[in-house]
Amino acid sequence: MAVRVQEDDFDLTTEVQRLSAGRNGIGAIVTFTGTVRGDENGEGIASMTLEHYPGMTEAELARVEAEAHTRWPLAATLVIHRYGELKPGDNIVLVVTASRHRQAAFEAAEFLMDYLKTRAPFWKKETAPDGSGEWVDARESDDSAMERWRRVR
Amino acid sequence: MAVRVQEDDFDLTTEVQRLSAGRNGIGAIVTFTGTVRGDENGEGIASMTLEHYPGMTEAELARVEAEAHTRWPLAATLVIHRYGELKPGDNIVLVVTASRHRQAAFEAAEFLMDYLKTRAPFWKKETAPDGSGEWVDARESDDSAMERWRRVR
Amino acid sequence: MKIKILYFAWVREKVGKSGEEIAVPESVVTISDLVQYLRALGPEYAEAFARPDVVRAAIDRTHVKPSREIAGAREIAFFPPVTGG
Amino acid sequence: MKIKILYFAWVREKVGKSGEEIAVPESVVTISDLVQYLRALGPEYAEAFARPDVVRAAIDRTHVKPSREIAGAREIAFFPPVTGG
Repeated sequence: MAVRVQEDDFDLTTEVQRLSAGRNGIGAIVTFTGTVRGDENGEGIASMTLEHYPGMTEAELARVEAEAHTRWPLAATLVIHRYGELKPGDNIVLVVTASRHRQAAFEAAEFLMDYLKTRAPFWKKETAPDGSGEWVDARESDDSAMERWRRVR
Repeated sequence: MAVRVQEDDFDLTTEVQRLSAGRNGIGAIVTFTGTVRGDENGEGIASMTLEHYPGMTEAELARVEAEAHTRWPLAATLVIHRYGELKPGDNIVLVVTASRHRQAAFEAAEFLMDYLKTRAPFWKKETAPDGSGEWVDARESDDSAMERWRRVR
Repeated sequence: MKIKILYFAWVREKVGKSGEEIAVPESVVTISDLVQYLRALGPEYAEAFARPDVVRAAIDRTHVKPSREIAGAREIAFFPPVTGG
Repeated sequence: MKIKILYFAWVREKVGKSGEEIAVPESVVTISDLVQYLRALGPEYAEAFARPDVVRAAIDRTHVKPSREIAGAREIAFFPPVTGG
């Protein structure tokens, strides 16, 4: 189990190898990478700035990760979330889940993303090519995505 | 859309970068990596050999991939499946799906794995430390995992 | 009671600062009460908390509902619905 | 009719070869008929197709059911349930 909040980029291969090294029983590894889309509602964006709540972010991500481990038999998990100014195409977030079988790895990765989206204290501000900035609104579909985990168990 | 059947290993970062390069609208990338477990039913294995049906394998994977694109709005997908002799911890299969939002990427990756498991003509033979070989039995749970996609749509 | 208050994202921009220490009167019992109290501090606060149901809160780095009592809190944060991931 | 037949995994091991050309009599119409025909060719075939419901088939690289007619087939393959992924 590991959580990192950082300004720097991450490398998929490096993180997955570090996570699975020396673990014998892993048969399935799922990664989710969230990236900055270059356009939103048909309009291009110049950059996206991520603000967060240092201290609470790490605590909240750790709580979400611990919850995943109580629900699925996971060999290892990793959550990395970046902050600061990002450009279109840049990585924002990485979730990695490793398990013996694929169902647990897939479900836990979706769960981590759904929870993270509605609980981790991050806020996105998009900057348009003309320099004007706008805070991104929360998506209702993220709330409903999280709701399904309440019904499941 | 791309399908590869190869003896060589693959690199996660390289494949994901190649897939997403130059595509502006991607916000979510899911990868699934299947790896050789070092133990099965409590007993260690020395190696795993994957046999396949050249020609049909590629055709079947391409059919499965095309089906995923009819069901979800996917910016790009990739399926790589290895054959030959593999060791515990080695990569077997890689599925990558890229989309604007995470739900399509997650669902399509699960769909690709479920279909691939029940349709792609691969057969695994495990070799025990004493040199004896045994063909892996098909898992019933793989059939039921595929069945759910029939009900969904 | 003196409490450290933090503001994030557009709540921070509207209030015009990222945080402050505030002496809270005893009549302020819950997060809701605190929001009402802050709104009266000036137009920038009134603007930031114009729609109190939209602003979220955390006590000591844990999400809380508006009805949560603030007794014992060391750090209270206000922010819009989160948009990470 | 001459057809190219392929065998994979333990079907291949039991038959003792990975493929062959076989002249199929006209009475053989479906995949099921072909399996019955092959079983009579020798003990290695009888062993490989001992449980015909377990062995899967493909015609020209597409999965087919036992009831599928083989007319026009260029390549027919027999194999166990797949275990890739």
